[in-house]
Amino acid sequence: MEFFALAGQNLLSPIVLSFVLGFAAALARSDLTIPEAVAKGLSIYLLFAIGIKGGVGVAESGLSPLVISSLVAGFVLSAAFPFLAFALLRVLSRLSVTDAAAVAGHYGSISIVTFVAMTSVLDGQGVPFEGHMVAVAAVMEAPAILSALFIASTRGAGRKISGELLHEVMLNSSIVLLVGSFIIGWVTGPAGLERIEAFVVSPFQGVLCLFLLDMGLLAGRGIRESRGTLSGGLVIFGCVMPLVGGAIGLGTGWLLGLSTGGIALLTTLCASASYIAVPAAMRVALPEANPSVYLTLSLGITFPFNLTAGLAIYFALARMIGG
Amino acid sequence: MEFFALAGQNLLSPIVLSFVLGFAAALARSDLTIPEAVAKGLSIYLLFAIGIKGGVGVAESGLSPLVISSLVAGFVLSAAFPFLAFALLRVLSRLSVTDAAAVAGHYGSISIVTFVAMTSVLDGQGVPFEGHMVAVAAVMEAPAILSALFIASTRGAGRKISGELLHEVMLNSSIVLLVGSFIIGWVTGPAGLERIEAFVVSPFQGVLCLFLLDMGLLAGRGIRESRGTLSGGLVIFGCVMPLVGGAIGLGTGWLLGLSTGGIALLTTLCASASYIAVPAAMRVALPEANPSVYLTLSLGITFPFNLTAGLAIYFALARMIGG
Amino acid sequence: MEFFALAGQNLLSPIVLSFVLGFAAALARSDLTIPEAVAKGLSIYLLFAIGIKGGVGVAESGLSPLVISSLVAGFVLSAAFPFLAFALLRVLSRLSVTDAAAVAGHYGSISIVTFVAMTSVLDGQGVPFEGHMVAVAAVMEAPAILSALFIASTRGAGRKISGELLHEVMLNSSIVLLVGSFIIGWVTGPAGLERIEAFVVSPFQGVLCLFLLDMGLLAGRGIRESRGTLSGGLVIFGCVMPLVGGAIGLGTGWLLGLSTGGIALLTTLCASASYIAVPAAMRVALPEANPSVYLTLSLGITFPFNLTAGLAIYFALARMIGG
Amino acid sequence: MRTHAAKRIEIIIEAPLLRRLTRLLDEAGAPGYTVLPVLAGSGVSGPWTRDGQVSAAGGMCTVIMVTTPEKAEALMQAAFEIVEPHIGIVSMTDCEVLRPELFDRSAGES
Amino acid sequence: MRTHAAKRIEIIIEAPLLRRLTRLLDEAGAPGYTVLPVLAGSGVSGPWTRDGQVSAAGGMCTVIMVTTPEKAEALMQAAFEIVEPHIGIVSMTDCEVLRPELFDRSAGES
Amino acid sequence: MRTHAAKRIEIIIEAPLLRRLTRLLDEAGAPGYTVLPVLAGSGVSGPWTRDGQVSAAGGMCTVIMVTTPEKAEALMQAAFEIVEPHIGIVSMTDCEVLRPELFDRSAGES
Ligand SMILES: Nc1ncnc2c1ncn2[C@@H]1O[C@H](COP(=O)(O)O)[C@@H](O)[C@H]1O
Ligand SMILES: Nc1ncnc2c1ncn2[C@@H]1O[C@H](COP(=O)(O)O)[C@@H](O)[C@H]1O
Ligand SMILES: Nc1ncnc2c1ncn2[C@@H]1O[C@H](COP(=O)(O)O)[C@@H](O)[C@H]1O
Ligand code: NA
Ligand code: NA
Ligand code: NA
Repeated sequence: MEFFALAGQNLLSPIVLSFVLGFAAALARSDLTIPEAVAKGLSIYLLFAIGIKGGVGVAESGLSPLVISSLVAGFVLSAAFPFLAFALLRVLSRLSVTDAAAVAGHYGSISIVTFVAMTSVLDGQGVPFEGHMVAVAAVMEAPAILSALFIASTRGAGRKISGELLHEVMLNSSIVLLVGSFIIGWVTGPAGLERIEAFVVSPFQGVLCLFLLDMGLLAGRGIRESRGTLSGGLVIFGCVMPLVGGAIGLGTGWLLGLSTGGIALLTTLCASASYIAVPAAMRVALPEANPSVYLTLSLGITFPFNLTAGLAIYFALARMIGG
Repeated sequence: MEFFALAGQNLLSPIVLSFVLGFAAALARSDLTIPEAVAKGLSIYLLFAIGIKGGVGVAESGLSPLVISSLVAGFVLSAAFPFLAFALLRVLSRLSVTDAAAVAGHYGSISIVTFVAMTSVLDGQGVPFEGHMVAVAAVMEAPAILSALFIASTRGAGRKISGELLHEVMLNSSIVLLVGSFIIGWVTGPAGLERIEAFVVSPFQGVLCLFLLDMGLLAGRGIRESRGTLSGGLVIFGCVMPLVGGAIGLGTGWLLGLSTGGIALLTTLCASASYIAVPAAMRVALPEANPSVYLTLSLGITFPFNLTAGLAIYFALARMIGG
Repeated sequence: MEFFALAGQNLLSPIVLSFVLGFAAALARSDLTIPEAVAKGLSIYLLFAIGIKGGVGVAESGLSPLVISSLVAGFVLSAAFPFLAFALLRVLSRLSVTDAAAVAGHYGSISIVTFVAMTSVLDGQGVPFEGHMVAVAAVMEAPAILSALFIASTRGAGRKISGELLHEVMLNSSIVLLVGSFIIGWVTGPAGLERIEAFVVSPFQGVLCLFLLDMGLLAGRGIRESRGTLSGGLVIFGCVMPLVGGAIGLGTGWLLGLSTGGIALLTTLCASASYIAVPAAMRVALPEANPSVYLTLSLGITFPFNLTAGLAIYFALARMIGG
Repeated sequence: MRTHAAKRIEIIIEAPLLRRLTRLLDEAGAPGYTVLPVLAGSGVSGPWTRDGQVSAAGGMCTVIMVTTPEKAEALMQAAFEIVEPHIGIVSMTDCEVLRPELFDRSAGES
Repeated sequence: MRTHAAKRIEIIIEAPLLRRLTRLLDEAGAPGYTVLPVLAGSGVSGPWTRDGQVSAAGGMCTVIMVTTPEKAEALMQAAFEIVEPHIGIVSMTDCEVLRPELFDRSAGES
Repeated sequence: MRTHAAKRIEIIIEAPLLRRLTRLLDEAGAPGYTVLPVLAGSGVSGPWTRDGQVSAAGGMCTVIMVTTPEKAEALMQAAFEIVEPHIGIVSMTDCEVLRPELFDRSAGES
């Protein structure tokens, strides 16, 4: 009962509706677009703001062993998921090894905007969460990429992982911005936040709406242009993998002893798939893999699934399990 | 008396002064410019915010027959004005049929930023207005284009209206964004607005200032570069047509039974001329028409006229007639 | 004692830390970048907001002889500093006449973001300052350029100063925007500010953080790419010249009878070096000068020096002398 | 390294017409094309710049297409059809390419 | 479809000099030109990129001009005058165009 | 005004590979190059556009390099190495330049 109320409430939030607007506009072939520079600007804002808030959270609550264990767990999950996703893909689809490895890498890594959308659900419900989950998000970005390349190389695909690639992957802009602003928030604490609150906190939800409008446009365009790229099996994968990953995240969060909010966030991270950092890395390291497959799957199937249905499910489960 | 106080107050508002600054900077050949992506971002913000606020307004006041009658009236006015404007142009200028038809299309359609500037005047005066006027604005964007093409084609100019063009015109980005965010506002209502108020409401006036700075730069550049494009008759048209259109809008608003604020907004819509959607459509559908004529007239003459003098006139008249 | 507390506090402010984040990211070769259009948008926002606030300050306090004397002093200092800087450069470095003249022009002019950072320190300490200091900043932008070209031409370098160049220099975008928004603020006064406060005041500190992140990226990139461009002598110049200029500004501010905040700001203006307007002018007027020298020195050495150490020093001195 | 003769076609066209042009190029069997943004320009209709523009009306874009000499004619024809009533510049240059097979196919594998 | 021989001139120039260049080109009878934005580059003076830049100083732009063979010489000369003391690359390519009449006029109908 | 024969190489390449390409060009003795942004495109892998994109993955960029005929071969080779396993278009055109000495040097004065 309550679950459906929550799901409905989420579906009718400005955030989800903005996504739907973008999605519909793209499907209808409207010429509505957000300029690339503006989209990047919005994304930088969101990463910066969420990083600061996370860091301030840690400054307030202090460091605890939970921080370390969460980071380690995030790292391990991100590194392990691609193997699971790869196995699932071999069952559900006829993708080549290279394509499957590339897709698997996306699902091990995370989508920060899905994470941010969950923080927005939590804020809306008045459920607090651990600030250090932002750092966990950052830690989960990269390991999956290496696992994916490992999978490909053990099967004769892909090039060897150069130092240059490692460097690019580990210092990619989202990681640097998230970790950097997290540290800034941590160092400056609530006093620092107070001075920039009117920028990083108050308008956050609204900026997120515009960003989700853009995401909707991208997702809709992806779906529209790739008719035929995705088999039924892949579409199923795009909805099942988040649930599987989410379930594992849920269990891990509970084992770690995270709060309800923290469990919901870890579940979301595990359920989400990258569409920024990992595709760029795959273009470089697995050029034979077909970008339409992994981009359409991550952005056109999994992201909308998580946003419209997943968030409510993960939150409801986290509340059940987390008390 | 009171009118002059109001007009002076409007002239010295940050909004109008920002426009004047841009205008002066362009005339003085300063290298001040707003990057294209930023200008588009500001415009997306304004459309999104005004749409949301309009929708929330309707959510609060409920649907009434007035909504339907206003939408119908807007549609009819937008479709009818080009014929009037064309006739006026034939009298006042020596434009070719094609050029006159293209210009006429601009004056049937609307300028959303002029509309927004009027909402800002109304807010400043504490005068409420019907939220659905935003939907009326959206409805008035496109019909004029079709009328203009009809005028051109009955006189042997222009190509026939393809389905592709119709699609482009009806789903152009401003219409989609206005209508979409209007629906979002309507669905989420005041509760939804509350969460994004710090983004869509509080900074609105300030963002409008920057956008008007940009409009001033464009208008000033247009005037500077088109010496000789506009005859005296055209300049007169650019100031008279808003007054004629505005008068018709005023009467219609009164007949419809709109509030004072609503009348002022309908008057403004009728008085304003498009400079975004219509020019793009004319480039495609009436390539023989001279863009400098319609762009300079709409952006360089009518927009500044409305902003500096028109708004005060329309508001004063609306208050007289509307009670 | 108190000085070190202040210096530490400044170093650990979100603003300085954002700069450090950008600097570190660039040195570590992360791919983090702010799009050009966004950087320009942020810069336009900062200039507009600081201009408005300055103008409102003057509207509140009224015009006084101090305004005139400050403007004159700013003009004279900006015109005089290049001679001082040139002499110092001839002692400390082996730069060619042209290079030295170009660098000298940068140090006579000002860095508006350093100025803004100082206003942020003052706000943080609750120290008021004269609104007209914004106008002084605008006045100090251009004269140094002419002095630098004069120095070069008296020594056989550089082309003659064309009317076109003069026009470009005096109506460059920062000057126009600063002066224009200053006038807007002055005309509209506190009542005008109230309507746009949520845009120009509240988020200001946060926007400044993002802009400083960008500055850090640029500074770090400059340092990374110009290994070997800067001799030890030049690096010393980049730290000593601000102190010399600052000392002169400090004395002048005291002689003028500025408040503590005003003295701190004049000191900062004198200590800072241009990296926007002057480099562009030098590219045109002194093409033989090496851009890496003046850009790296101003952006990579002096700006970080002022931000991390200078601001605290200048403020402490201003408080000592200003009471 | 062996190179092969090919043609580079460059079309400067009004931004609002881009979709129509690329559709026609696709239909005429274009192997692919790349669209570059344009910042400013000048011609008989006077100077213009994208700075601060919101409307697509005031701007051009540039389409670059590398193709085989055989296909070039048909593609020039297609470009001409769109550009003709409008302003726009079409030019073709001889060039050399490394992998001619890339240009010997229709877009979309059709 | 008959094509006509023409010249394509491409000038890569420092952004702060653009206005001066286009003025000179106009004076030299350029039929029109198109300015493309530039993202990054490298040369003897080292690498640069526009990312995050506010100042026009750190950047180039590209001017493309299609013209008749007769006019090309004068336009190259004009470009050279501006570019000479500065950094900047001027290159000219043979090309074919469809409507030669477009290039056989001065800008601004002067 | 005397002009000199040169080559203009144009490489359309995936944005995430740009750094690798320019490094290789530098190593192969490129005298310099200029990177232009790309807005959109289409090819066998379908259409794409930069609009609204945050990731570098969905986009290309264009590298322009003017060089001496002697160096052109080595630079084409270098470009080929990077582009080969990826999508990307390399084309070379004859052109004329004014100051040949500009192209007869390695970047970075090395
Ligand atoms: N000869 C030319 N070379 C390059 N671009 C041109 C040329 N002529 C026109 N253009 C471009 O096409 C646009 C429209 O040209 P026009 O119709 O002559 O005003 C100009 O603003 C330029 O961007
Ligand atoms: N050979 C070249 N080909 C293309 N662009 C070049 C070339 N040389 C220089 N450039 C461009 O011109 C700028 C300045 O060149 P330089 O003066 O050699 O540093 C470079 O950053 C490039 O953008
Ligand atoms: N023949 C071509 N001419 C110009 N650009 C091309 C061509 N073929 C491909 N491209 C560009 O390279 C990208 C990838 O091409 P493809 O691998 O064929 O999908 C396209 O999206 C275009 O931007
Ligand atoms: Na995941
Ligand atoms: Na109208
Ligand atoms: Na200074």
